[in-house]
Amino acid sequence: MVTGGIGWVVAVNLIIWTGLFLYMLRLGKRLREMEKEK
Amino acid sequence: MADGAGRQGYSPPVPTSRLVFQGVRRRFGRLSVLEGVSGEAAPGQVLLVTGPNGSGKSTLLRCLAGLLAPDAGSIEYREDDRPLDTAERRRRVGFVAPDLAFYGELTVRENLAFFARLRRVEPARGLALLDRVGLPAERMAGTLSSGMRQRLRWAWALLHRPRLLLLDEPFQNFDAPGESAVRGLLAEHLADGGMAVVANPSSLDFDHVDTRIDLGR
Amino acid sequence: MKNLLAWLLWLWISAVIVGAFYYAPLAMGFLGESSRILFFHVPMAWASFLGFIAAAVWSIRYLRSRNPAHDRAAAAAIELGLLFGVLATVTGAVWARIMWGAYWNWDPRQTSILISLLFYGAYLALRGAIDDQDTRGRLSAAYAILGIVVTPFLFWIVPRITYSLHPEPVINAEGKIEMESRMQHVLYASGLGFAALFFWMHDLACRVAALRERKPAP
Amino acid sequence: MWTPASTWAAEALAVFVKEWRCEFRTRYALNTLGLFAFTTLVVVSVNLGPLGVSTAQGTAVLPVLLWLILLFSVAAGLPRTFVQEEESQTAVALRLAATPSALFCGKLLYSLTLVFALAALVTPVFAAMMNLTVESPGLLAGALAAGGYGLAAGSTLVAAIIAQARSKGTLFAVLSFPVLLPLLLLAVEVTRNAVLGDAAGVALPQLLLYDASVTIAGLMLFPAVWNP
Repeated sequence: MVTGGIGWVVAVNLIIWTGLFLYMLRLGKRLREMEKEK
Repeated sequence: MADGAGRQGYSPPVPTSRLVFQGVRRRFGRLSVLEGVSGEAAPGQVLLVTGPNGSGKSTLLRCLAGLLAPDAGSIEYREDDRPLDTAERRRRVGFVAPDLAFYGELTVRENLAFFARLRRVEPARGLALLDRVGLPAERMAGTLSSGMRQRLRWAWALLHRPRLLLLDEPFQNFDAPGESAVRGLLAEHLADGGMAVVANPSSLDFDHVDTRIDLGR
Repeated sequence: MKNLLAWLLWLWISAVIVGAFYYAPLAMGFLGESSRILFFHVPMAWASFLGFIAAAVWSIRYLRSRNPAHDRAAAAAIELGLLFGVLATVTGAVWARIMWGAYWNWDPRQTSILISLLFYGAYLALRGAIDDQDTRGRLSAAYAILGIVVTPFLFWIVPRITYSLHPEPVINAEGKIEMESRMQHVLYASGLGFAALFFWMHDLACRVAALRERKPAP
Repeated sequence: MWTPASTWAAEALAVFVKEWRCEFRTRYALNTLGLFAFTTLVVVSVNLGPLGVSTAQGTAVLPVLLWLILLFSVAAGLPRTFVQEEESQTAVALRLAATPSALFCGKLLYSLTLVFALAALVTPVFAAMMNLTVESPGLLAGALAAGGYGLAAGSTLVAAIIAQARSKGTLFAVLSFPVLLPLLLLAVEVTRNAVLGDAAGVALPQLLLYDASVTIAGLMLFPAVWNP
């Protein structure tokens, strides 16, 4: 398996996915706080 | 026609029909128009709803008629001890309101004949009501004056002999004969054990008003 | 607990990403590595259908309960359905470019997805054109339910008609090609991952919508 | 409350009769549909007519054009059936008096007669102007009937939906075209088979199934659309 080219693609995908994931986690936390305020 | 007997002795001639509404709330976007309005009406009784313009009188009547779903609160309506759901209530009430319009392309008689078929009432009933309110049967509904249109609304509302009348500013635009005709019809309706909820900006010179709600802020 | 589930999902989809490139072999008939986009294109289309079906369910619940939360849920499900639908169309076009040399060749699946996006785009236009919350909820719910009755016809009729328009045999991208078991593992795992992602995003979207209504979340 | 069938049908019929009586007094829908259909027809045939569309192209293109003319004419003339009720505020009286399912069927019947009248007028003229020879006219009539029915049923329900929204005109096209697209694809195919004289094939049963589905969806959804 050629890892060079594909390796980069996989790495970029993982980074994007982790970024999106962390954003959603943070959004969830902020929403919980705002909901507590109500 | 107003009977002099006191209220206490009055026993309704028909089995219990009753309208009871509690905590009716309705808002349009941010504007809260009705904030928990309650009231009731029993046979032979009139519930008068007063309040300045924009206080929600029309909104309350539209909710009672089933033309508008309240955000919260309950509306219970029973005829001869049988509770009716909103769809049934909607088609059983008699409703008079300024924004009620009819088919301008049809004559007065054709309009009433059409609604008589929908209401499953004999067309003759329509013609009889036209005489009572004094409306020319063959006139195009689009050419009626505002006073005439109000008479047509009354004739239409009474077509199917409703038990409950919901009247939003019922006597507007009337001349003397028009008003006396419909007051007669209303008195008969109440005498037969009918109920009425009347919305009017100011209190009305009514022969008998049993309960009253003031929506004024 | 929710955090644990979230991180589990993170792990799951990361595994799918790695698996898509290393675990699953390239079946014959596929050209080049980049056709691995299949493992993401197909689940996105599934997620889009999931969104539209979920919206119909919430719409039926709204018509019964008249609970604004159900109306918000239906709207959020359709918005996400459109998002995944657009992503599926884009990835589908990229894949078509690889497999058949053209971004758009009226492959039956492409046409069906496109028309369903038109339909649900119209749903959003309808919501935008009604002010009263109760009326908006009622009419949108009716249209979303009509969608579930009408759009399946698209996926049933268009393939038959488009096939007859294309004389030469068209490789049906998903179903017809026998996929090796390992490829199917990755594909279905990815499908599950995207479904979980859909519901998580949907939950967040509903809570945002609820807060915007200045009312506590249901 | 259970409504006996006879009076339910009488109600639907009363709505149907009212629609036509109002229509004859104003001629609004007839004018709109008729004028729209013929202007589109002329525009189309002027562009294609002189070119003398060869029969090969003809069978592919002309059925599509015919159905597009019908679709756009329907989109122009049909929404009025509910939009007019809301705008002239006669809908309030109708909501209080009519049974929703009977009202829907009355309006559907009216839309049906409009669409059939339109198809009956436009198709012969279209065929003549485009010198289109139809091998099996019976199948063409079937395509127009089944396709026309679907156009009427889908449009009636969507008209009821947009009547209570803003920007009704544009909204009707945006909402109804995706609904009517599968129907058009089928109707065009059956029409093409009719022109070529082939068998109806699977398209006709699918078309009828589509009509049935839209009608059932309409009957079930209309009460929720019509009443608050």
